[in-house]
Amino acid sequence: MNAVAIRAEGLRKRYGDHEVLQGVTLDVQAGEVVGLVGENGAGKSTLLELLAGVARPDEGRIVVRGAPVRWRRPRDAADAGIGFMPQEPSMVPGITVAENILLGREGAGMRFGLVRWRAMNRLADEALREIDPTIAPGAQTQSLSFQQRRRVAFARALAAGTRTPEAPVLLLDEPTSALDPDGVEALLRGIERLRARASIVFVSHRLEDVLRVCDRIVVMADGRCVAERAAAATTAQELQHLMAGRTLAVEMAYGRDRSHAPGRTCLELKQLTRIPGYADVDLAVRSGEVMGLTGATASGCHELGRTLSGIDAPQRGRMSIDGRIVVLRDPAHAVAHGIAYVPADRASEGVVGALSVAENLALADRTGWRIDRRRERAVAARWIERLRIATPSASTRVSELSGGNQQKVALAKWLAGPRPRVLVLDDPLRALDVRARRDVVDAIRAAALNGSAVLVIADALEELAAICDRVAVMRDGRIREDRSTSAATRALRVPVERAA
Amino acid sequence: MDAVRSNAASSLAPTAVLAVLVIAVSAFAPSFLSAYSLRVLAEESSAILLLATGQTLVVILGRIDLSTAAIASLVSVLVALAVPRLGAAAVPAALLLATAIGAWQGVVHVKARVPSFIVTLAGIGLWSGIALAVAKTTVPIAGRDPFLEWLGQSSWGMPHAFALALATLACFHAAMVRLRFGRELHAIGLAERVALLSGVPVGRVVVLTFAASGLCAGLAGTAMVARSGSGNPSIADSLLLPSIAAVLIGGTAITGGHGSLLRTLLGVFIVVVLRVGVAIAGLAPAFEPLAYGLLVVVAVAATIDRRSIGIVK
Amino acid sequence: MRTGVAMTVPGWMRTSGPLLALLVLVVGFGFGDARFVSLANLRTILDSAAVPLVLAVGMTFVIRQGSIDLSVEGMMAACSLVFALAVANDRTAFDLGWLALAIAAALGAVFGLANGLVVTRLRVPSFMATLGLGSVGLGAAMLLSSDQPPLIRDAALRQWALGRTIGLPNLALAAAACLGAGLVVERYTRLGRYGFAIGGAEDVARRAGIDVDFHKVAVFAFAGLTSGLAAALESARLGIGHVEVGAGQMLGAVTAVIIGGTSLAGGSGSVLGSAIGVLALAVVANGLVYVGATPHLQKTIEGAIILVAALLAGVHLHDRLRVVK
Amino acid sequence: MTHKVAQRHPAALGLAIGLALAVPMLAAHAQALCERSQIRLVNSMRELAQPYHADLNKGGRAFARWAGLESQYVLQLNQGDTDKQIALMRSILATNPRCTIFNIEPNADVVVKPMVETAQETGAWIVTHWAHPPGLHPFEGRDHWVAHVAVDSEAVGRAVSEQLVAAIGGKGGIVVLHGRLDTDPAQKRFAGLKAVLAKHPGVTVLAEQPANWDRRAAFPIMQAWLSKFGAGIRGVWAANDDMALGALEALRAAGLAGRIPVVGVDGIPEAIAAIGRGELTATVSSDAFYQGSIGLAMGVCMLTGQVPPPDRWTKAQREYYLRTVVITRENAARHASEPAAEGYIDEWRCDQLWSRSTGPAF
Repeated sequence: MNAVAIRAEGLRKRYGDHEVLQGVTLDVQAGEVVGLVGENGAGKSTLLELLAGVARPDEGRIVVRGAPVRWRRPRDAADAGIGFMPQEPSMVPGITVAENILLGREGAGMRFGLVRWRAMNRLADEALREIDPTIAPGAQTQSLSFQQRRRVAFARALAAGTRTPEAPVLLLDEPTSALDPDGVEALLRGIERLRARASIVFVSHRLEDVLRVCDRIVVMADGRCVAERAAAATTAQELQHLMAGRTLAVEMAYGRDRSHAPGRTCLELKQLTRIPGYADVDLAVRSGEVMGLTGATASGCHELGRTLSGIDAPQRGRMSIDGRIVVLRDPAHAVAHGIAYVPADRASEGVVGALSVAENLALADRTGWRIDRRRERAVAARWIERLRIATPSASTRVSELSGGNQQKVALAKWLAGPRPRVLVLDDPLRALDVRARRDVVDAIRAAALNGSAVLVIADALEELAAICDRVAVMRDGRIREDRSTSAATRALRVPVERAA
Repeated sequence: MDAVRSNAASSLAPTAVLAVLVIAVSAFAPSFLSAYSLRVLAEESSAILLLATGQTLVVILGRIDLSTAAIASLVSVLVALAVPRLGAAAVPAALLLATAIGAWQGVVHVKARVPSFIVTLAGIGLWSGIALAVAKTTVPIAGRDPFLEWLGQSSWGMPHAFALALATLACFHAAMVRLRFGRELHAIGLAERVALLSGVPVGRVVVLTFAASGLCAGLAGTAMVARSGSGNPSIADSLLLPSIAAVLIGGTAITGGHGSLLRTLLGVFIVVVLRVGVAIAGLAPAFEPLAYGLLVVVAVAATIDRRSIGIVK
Repeated sequence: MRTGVAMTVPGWMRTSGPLLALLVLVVGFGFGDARFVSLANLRTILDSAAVPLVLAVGMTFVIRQGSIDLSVEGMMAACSLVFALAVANDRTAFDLGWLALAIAAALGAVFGLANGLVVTRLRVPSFMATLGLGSVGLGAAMLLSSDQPPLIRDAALRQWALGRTIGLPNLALAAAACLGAGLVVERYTRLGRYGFAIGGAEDVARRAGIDVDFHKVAVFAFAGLTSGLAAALESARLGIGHVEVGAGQMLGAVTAVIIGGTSLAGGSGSVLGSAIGVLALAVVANGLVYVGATPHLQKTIEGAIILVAALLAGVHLHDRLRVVK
Repeated sequence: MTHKVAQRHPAALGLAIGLALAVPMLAAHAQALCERSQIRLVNSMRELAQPYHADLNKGGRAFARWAGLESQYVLQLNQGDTDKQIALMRSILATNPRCTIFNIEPNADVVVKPMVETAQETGAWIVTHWAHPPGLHPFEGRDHWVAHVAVDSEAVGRAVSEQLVAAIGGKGGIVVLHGRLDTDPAQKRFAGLKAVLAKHPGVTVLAEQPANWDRRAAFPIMQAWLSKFGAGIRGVWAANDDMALGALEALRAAGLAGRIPVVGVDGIPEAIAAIGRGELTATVSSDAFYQGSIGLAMGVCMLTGQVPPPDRWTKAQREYYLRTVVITRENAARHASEPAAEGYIDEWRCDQLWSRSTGPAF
């Protein structure tokens, strides 16, 4: 069977004066898994949105199983058996998992506007079983972890795909970003299980994942498809080269300033405990040092991060900064103590979308009553340049920037102000392309060189290896290993994967 | 100031609506544009403008303050009662109290995590209740207070109360665009979590804002005392909805974040013209509420800044 | 916790706050005057809670989808007049009896429909849309009432409205039925479920292909229907079609809904919670009369109690990142 | 302000003084201040939904028709919005103030001072009803405040209270429904009740609650009282008819309608009907129809010079109490019918303007 499941023909899409897609043509055979890679802003997400009926193409057409189609709304695509998993979290908190999975296309789950809970849960469960049987269809969505929600989103895409007798088409936008190792594993296995029965377009920055599950890999750049390789016949290096136009291994980013010597202990945790979350955590980060913290689901490292940021109070133990014990009342109090926190969910916690870049950068600066616009502009200009933030101007709304650049703003906000004593970053490299990744890593190292104690929380050990002097691994809310990265990269891969 | 300022400055729609209204009314009643009528409008605007000024800050913050009118009434009573005893100190004292009341509501809202709607709703009961308890009924000002007398007069056809209102609005507007406070206000209204995690002392800003609202309400109450020469436990009650309407008709989003005091100024004029204009235009009084209601809807439909308000709730 | 959503509580907990508030109030007043907890008085409370409850049911859906309905009083005024003029009365020749009830409800629904259309088509925030249309309703009512409010002469209707069956006030039973309907709509209909989605994450709902505007309009219409019904019941019990039949009812309904645990931001809450909120407010009003609070301090006390009730209702929620507006 | 008028109408002043010296009042002809065609009659009140206000309007319009000025009759409704009542008055005065006469039913007594001041500065004329803030009087140099037609709310309160006391045989417990507590009538009417109770120690107040003049608010309160005091309630005192009728419906629900005496104030048709049926005991009417017209009548008489300007009137003519009538089962029938202009023509005549005065109100 190698009929074309879905085909994009010369698709063009323009937002404002920026043409995001400049005539993209792409075939996906039935039962084929196509990887779609490219830097941020290459147009991958836009392409998927057009195929999924979220947006309409300005030019070009879409052909599904031989028949040209014109989606009026996402529903149409779904009805044609095309499942879409958007990059940004897309769950409604107040309703059940089953409702989220079937939202807007309940099929047998609703008759004559009446809900049939049993049928609804059964349908949802069919999809969930493929992805994560541990999630109950009847559970309230807001009670799920971020990881679980991503899986529910995948299940939602699958549920849509399996509505028609034909083989489903699944469009997955960054499904593995921000997932912990076994989350990724589960998802990739899901894809492999579906391989025979479905056609899948798989967008990801994690080249190793792409290489693993895809049959064919298409490289996009600047709104065009620039290259195409059989997965078997290419390597991560080649793909990166094709994407960025040159080789740059992340390792280079830190190789340079490995030499410097960290100073005195700055952040120190003793027996810190918050159940549920983590227990008896002892941790010491010296100023000038970059400490990595990793672990699988429920390892508690994200919870620890949120405690450091003053969001949740610990139940036991103490935290001290530069030897002075601190008890944080709230995030503002934490900032007052010189703790800067870059959250993982940048959209709803990292940046104010409706404010300009300059305003966002000034947000964390607590010096002075007045607003000094000239100074703000200068600062903004400096950091836009230093972090290579791609923005038309300093007065552009952050919401108009790509995800990677928003992340840069969320980080620069802290670097622009007075030097934070402790810099806590939760998953700072999530869904960043190689170049953005390097810029952010540089910035983090720079902060350390500046004398900040940096704590980086991430799920992928590889990412940490790129940044950190030391890495601690958490499991079941406790610190298990704590050693220098060079050792960590070799020795820790095992425990992390055992972790779940 | 970039993003926020840019959509604050775009007050074109409200201006147009106001113009249309004025022209329409004066077409029916040419005398509507006489110096006298304009002064009447200014006088009528003073109290509403003061209430709306405080309300705007609160609404930009994403909250709402239902207690403003009640506080104004309370202040009117207190001033009337206090003038004989405290003399010139009466007004400052009352204003101080009003500010404190506003701040207190803010504290309860922040510390106890009770929605501002409820806190200030309870405020209506508390403050007008206290006003009733201390005053029983209308309290004429026994004794003289130069400030109140000044406030009741007008020079060069400009009622002093209105001048006071304008000055107040100007001050707060300056604060909104010049001080970090203003920036933080918008940030909280737009994305409270981000503001919080960026170290913005959200609690403090909220309390300050409600205090400001209380102060404005106090000024409104003072203006009303000066006008009617006596305080009354329900003197300002009828101004609550018009003042909120003014804020929203100006184009400030009830969902918070977007808006400005300049817009509110226009909103107030629109509301006032609607209030009296419909009558002046000589419409049969029985039809007034009908016309008022429809015009309000039309006005908002015309003025609302859809660019900045993504989801209409 | 990762995405910083509010600490979640099991279903039964979500109504526990309001329940706690209600209990505290009942016990408190009970100590104030033992007769307060007498069967006779509980009956009285139910009776006085009937009309607010009908309103609160509709208001819950409106607030849950993130909107608000300030037109309640205006709609009730108009519906009350139409109802009174449609049953046997001293102004017109009509004598439609029970049919008038349906007419009033229908008129309310039409009003709600108008609200919804203004919000969705003209994209006017519900706060202003309903404020304006409420005033329209009030105006219409005044015209209908002209210079003599119509007195209801339909004896059977009056008897029913003032009477009891199995010891319970008929109005309370009607309200209970309304509550039941509300629960079914909330739990078992597309309208009810999509309400959560629209209020919780409207953009997601849209992307999921839900006809958001349609459901918003439908909810406003439903709320209007409850307003019409409430107006009819209130008029039937008072025996007159009156412009001020809804005075103060809107604020009461909204307060009840919020105390009942529905967030003004939308996406949460339950009709059941609102019902508890209504009862709490009814208990306050009745209790103050019972303990004979000094008239001059009454408003103050009422305000204070509303505050306390809200405090108790929110007692189980604690998360520094939870945004309360 | 006298001198002002003097400057404008020296003749009027001279003539008026002459008259004043000769006969203090009863108008021989003073100088007309306005062309009849210029005169504008403004009736300012709350709204028309309440029968009481409706009658105010009917009376005013009936007078205007009788005086041949109906085309110059203006109705201003403020929907209970204090601020708006003032704004409406001011806004109309951009033109022809000196020939405009306002008949004001104050939304709250606080509006009186600003409205009077408006009249003073624009030269318009104003007659106020009910009550004004203490320490404010027309005759203190406020020449354009033609008159204040007060209602002696305390006497009214006493009158109904006596009816109630009599109906319950001078002993037993009663419950009290207050109006909006911050208003003068609410306070004074209750004062009247207390005065009466002082004379009848047998009667005790079981409970009192404000119901804001509103029948809807009165209903549940009455219910609560019934469940609390049961048979202990011998009578119901309400500060106005609307609340009395609300209480009556609560009684009806308990099957007690007509069995427990209820009194109210205002004399609205519905209440009078209920009195006729024996369900209400008594009410007191200040005759809205008359109140809505008398102020305009005064204005016309004065502006047309059939009566000299107010500054020539006696204090007792500037501020006096209006006669009220107690309506009980005996005379209910007589007041049941719609008031008709014919019945009032005699009292509108310029020499009869004060025919309902019961004496000075200061």
